[in-house]
Amino acid sequence: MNTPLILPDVALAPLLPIAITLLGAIAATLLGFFLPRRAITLISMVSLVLSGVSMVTLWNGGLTSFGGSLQADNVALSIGLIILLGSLMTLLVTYDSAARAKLAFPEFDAMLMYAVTGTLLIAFSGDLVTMLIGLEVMSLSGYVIATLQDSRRAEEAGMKYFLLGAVGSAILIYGIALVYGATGTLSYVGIRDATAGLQVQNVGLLVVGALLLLCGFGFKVALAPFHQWTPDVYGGAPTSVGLFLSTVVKVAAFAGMLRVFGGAMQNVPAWAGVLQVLIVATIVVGNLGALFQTNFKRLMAYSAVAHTGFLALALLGNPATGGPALTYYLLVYTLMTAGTLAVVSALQRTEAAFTLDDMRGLFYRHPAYAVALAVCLGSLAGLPPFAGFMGKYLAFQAAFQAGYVGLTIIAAMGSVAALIYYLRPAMLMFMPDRTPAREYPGERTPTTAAVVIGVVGVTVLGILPNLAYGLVANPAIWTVLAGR
Amino acid sequence: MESVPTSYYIALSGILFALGMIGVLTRRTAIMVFLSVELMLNAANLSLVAFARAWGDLVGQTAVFIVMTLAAAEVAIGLAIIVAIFRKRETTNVDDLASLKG
Amino acid sequence: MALYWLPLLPLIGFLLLIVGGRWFSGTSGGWLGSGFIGAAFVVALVRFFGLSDVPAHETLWTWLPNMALGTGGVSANLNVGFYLDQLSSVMTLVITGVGFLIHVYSISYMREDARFTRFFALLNFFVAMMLILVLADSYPLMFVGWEGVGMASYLLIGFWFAGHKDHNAADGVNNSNAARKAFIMNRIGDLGFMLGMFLIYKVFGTLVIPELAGQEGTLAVTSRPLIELICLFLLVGAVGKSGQLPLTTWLPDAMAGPTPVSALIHAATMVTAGVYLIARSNFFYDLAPGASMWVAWAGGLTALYGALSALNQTDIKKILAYSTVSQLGYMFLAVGLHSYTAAIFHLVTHAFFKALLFLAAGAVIHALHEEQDVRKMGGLAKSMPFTHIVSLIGVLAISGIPIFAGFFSKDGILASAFAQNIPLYLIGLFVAFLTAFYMGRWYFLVWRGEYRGDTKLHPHDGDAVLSAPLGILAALATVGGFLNVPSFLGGGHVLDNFLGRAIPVHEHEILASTEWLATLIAVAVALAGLGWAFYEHRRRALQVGPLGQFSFQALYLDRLYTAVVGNGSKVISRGLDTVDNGVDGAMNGIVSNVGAPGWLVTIWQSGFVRAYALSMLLGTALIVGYWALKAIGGGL
Amino acid sequence: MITFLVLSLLTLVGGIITISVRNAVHASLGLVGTLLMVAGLYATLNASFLAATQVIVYAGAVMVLFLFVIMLLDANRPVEDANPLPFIAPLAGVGGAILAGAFAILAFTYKDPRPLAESTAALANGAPGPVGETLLTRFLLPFEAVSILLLVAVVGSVALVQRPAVQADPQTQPGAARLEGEVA
Repeated sequence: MNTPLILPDVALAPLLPIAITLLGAIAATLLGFFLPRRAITLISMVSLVLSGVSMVTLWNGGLTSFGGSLQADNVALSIGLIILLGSLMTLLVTYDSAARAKLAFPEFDAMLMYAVTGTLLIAFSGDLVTMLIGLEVMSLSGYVIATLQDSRRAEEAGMKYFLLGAVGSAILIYGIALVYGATGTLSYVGIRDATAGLQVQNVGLLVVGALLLLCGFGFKVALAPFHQWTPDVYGGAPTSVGLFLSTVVKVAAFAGMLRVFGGAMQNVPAWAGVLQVLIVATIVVGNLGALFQTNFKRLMAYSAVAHTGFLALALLGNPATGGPALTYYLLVYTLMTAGTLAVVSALQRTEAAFTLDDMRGLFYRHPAYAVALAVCLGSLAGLPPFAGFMGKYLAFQAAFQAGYVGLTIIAAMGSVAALIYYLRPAMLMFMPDRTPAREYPGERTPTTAAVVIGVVGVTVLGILPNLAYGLVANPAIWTVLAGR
Repeated sequence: MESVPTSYYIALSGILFALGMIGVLTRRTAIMVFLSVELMLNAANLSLVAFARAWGDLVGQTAVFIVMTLAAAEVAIGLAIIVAIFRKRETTNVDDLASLKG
Repeated sequence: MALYWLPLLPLIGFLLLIVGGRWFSGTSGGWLGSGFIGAAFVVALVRFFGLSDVPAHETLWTWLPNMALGTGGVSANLNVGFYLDQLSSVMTLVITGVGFLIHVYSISYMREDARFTRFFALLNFFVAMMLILVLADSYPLMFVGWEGVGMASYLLIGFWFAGHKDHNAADGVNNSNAARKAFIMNRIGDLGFMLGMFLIYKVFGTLVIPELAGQEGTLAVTSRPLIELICLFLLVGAVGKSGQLPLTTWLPDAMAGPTPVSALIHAATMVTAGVYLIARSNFFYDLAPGASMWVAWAGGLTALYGALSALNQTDIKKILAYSTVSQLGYMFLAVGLHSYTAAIFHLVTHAFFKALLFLAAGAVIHALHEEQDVRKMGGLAKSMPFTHIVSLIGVLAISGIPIFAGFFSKDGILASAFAQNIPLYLIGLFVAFLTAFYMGRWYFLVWRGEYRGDTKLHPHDGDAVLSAPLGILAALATVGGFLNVPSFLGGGHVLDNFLGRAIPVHEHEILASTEWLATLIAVAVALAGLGWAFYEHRRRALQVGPLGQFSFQALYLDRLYTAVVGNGSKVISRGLDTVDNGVDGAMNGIVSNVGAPGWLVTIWQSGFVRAYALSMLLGTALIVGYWALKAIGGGL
Repeated sequence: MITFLVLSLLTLVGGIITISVRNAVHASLGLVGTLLMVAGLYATLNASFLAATQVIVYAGAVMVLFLFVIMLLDANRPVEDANPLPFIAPLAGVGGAILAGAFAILAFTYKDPRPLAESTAALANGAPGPVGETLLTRFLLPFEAVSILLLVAVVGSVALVQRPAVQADPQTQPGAARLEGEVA
């Protein structure tokens, strides 16, 4: 019994991006006792930037560590950078809006940073257990930040999020258990190798495991019928939290789906067919729900649901085309959603936020914000030349090329219907209105910075998509989704 | 001692999982909903252990440790949320939380 | 001058006017906007005269990833690039030229409007997008322009969304409804365009038009059904944009916009984009006889539909709108029969005379203080002599009376139909007859007879800014036909030969005597139509035209859509209606609108967390249960 | 086999008690029973260390926490208000039955990948030593990452229960932080 313990290859370099954000989170936790909140936010931003720098240095390194549990390949790095961008925009927004949202204490920043750590762990994961832990770190922090505001709305939102999230996690874990039973391994590579041939022994179990994983992930990314928490949580939680949940958390959950379904389970039958059904339901429900919203935050929540459908479309494609399409779309989605919600956060007086009526004549009161919002909405609606068009185009094309013609047509029709509810607020803003300004009047420069990032990003990436897409377009990146 | 086939354990865990699910839907206080979730998690653990025996591989058992820790963390956060809400509303009835809708 | 100046100049104008709207007082914004278009016209002229047999192809920057063919057939990145050959050159001239005239006209026409500068910003935006559309070297870039003009059209149709000076609020709602209808019908077409693009890329691996055209080898061996399918998808796109059957109903409604908009977008340029798309894709359509037949028949039937609907309209612009539908049908008929040059020729002359007619109608509407009902006009020839003369020229041109532009272009289309497809020829001939009649009716009701309207008004010709464009367009509508005089009339097919360097010209072997006969028949038919109108005018029976209600309701097509499409989705349309109203402030109406499927979503979203859990768990149970059933059945 | 049957029967009974008994304390005691029986099942599956952990950590610590909160919030009173969602119970029954049936069917399609006797031997009875070794080799990263999770749980629950005071920012307007719909 005295054989020495043979530790796996522990390399710290690929761990660095996660470690830096974790350090930032711990710093926020501890320094919170001594420093004012804004200083903590600044420290968090710095650690995000440092983490981003470390990711850039790892680019094309293809490092792995911990026996393949951790993969710092280009997929992880590109999605990690998107996550950092979304988090940075969130922090910029909270920098000045947190006080108004009654969230101005260091614990909020700390939880946010923990959540970022969890999301990165998902993106970098090389096996199901690591992914699961990342997902839980992200979800638990998410439950906390959704509830943290001292208001009935936020508490209701947090409670719903937590209860449903716990059920979603349980489904996911059960799926992991079944997949383990069918393949005898938990690492992506092992699962892929075990399912590569035709001689898988317990196909039924494998398929159901995959489907349960799909349901669990479906909850995290808000695919119908697992989407119902989204409007309540995004709408009930403070706007900056809604921003974080609808961008960073969704990106991370998609990263997990990409790893699991695009990489490990690429050859498993049936999940693609089910995902197809879920996508149709999601697009229909998201768009129909958004049509009837008068509260802008809820409208954005339904819009996020609809976009989940479009995003998931890219998952159906062959990873060589679907992967880059998904990554590009996630980046664009993050920029435009964060930009839109940053405008809301800058202008709202209360967290119950903005009704569409409040937007009437916005152009005459805040021309710059109105134009920025119009750009973001146009991009969300998929109008060229903004990047949202390109993202949808690439996703549709990936699905079309993989042979999902009918689905692509339905999705394209959904995007047509979506125009109605995106253009409605956009039009309202430019209508003359003589009522006095009722937007928040105070200082909000950092939030404006986030808006600028979103608008500039959406415009530049729409005209020059290769700035981002060119980095990930190489198909070789996407053949090693599961590792090796 | 003759060994019980893995199938039996899986079937048991499946039924336990379904029971948990029913509990989530029919229990009306947040704590009880959450207890039902614990039932579901235990079902998953049970099947993991059963599969670990089937493969003769300790990975399954070790994963159960992780899941247990995870469940414990979830309990801590979940109960904190429940307590926080109770302080303001004096109720843990989940049906009372229905002001956000539509 | 680099090609990018063409769209860039109007785009700069748009940005200046939209951002700095407050700096431009009076009509200065209008002059500025017109100046940018004029400059673009100069660029177009310079490039026109600089054209050689080798098309100009200028790439700007890398755009879409992996969507073009590089060397050796590997996929390369698609560039943003502009492509100028004879076809696009003619289009740029029409767009900037006619666009410039209409801009100038609008300076006078829109002078009273509170949002004068905004109007010119949007017009400039439209021209920029239209130029991108025709200059694009690839389908995706063309699609960008395609969407852009749709957007501009949407904004301009609904320009008076909130009620115009002497319009009431209900008109504002109608205007926004018309705008939305146009946009949504266009988007249905866009769907076809997108699917066409996907399919092209899937089959050929590139979306660059010159590269596709150059792939004769690949094109020839590609299976016919695929090419037919591509062509049909593109046809859906073209049909939506050009208001052809069955997506035609938005175009007449689009007349809710200001008259210059109708002239520029819904007569001269944007609606012809579908014709342009098919002409541009001639290398596909030449290989797809089936799809081409569809195009031709869609065109022929639309021509007939438009003409029949125009017979009994009472709105001065609606008559012209249905006439536009009908004339676009002619162009589709021609491109469907592979007579691309004839179609483009008609496109050009139609741009001249239809813009002229719309602008003249605008002058009348202006003079009569927003009166649009032809039954309340009449006898205006005396009080508005100049406008009367140019209108007469327009009517003669569209009716196909010799020496005027429409005669030559319509004759070309009829000749190619005669050579290839007799039923379509007969339809075309009949439509020519109807055209002459309804335009005659329009003319007599507005200009001749007794004035029947409000006697307190004293209509008179517009000022010089309003009249100058009319005069220029009238001159063009008169002599424009000589661009392309057919050989049997001693002409040299100038335009055909010019365009022939870019797009194929399919010669038809018709005896000169036969051609003479066909021409004479066409002229006779046109004269008969005008004569019939004159006869009815003398009988004072014109106010209610033939076919009565059937024609007035546009063959009940709108009703049919409401009934057929609507019955299935009445709820949806009711929902959309409510949303429409929402734009105009009736947000609360939504709350009362229970029953639409969108409300099912909101009812489903009951707020109870256990209900949400129920959907999750039932979803899971259904998915898992289904697969368990399959497992029992041995399906796995 | 008999051990299994008895244990599984008791497990299910405990589960049913958990989801059906009106009194919350009784229900959680039902869950404790289930957890103990599951621990027994672990033991029959050669997972001795796990069985012990289940008893100590899960049935012990976690459930005590639950009971404590139930007592604290006085949550063992049954809910008396009218059920606003009467349709849920039957639907839940249907869904649960489908799921249970599906899993049961699938379970009996399971074919062991290797002979049970052989694989049982490879488990080394799930003793602490081998389990710990797995944890520190193949599960090193998850093992480390779980610490983040626990940290989140600690910080998060403290922050939730003891809501930190909102720090005033220099620019914040006094009235602006008021939230709509707030009852003091």
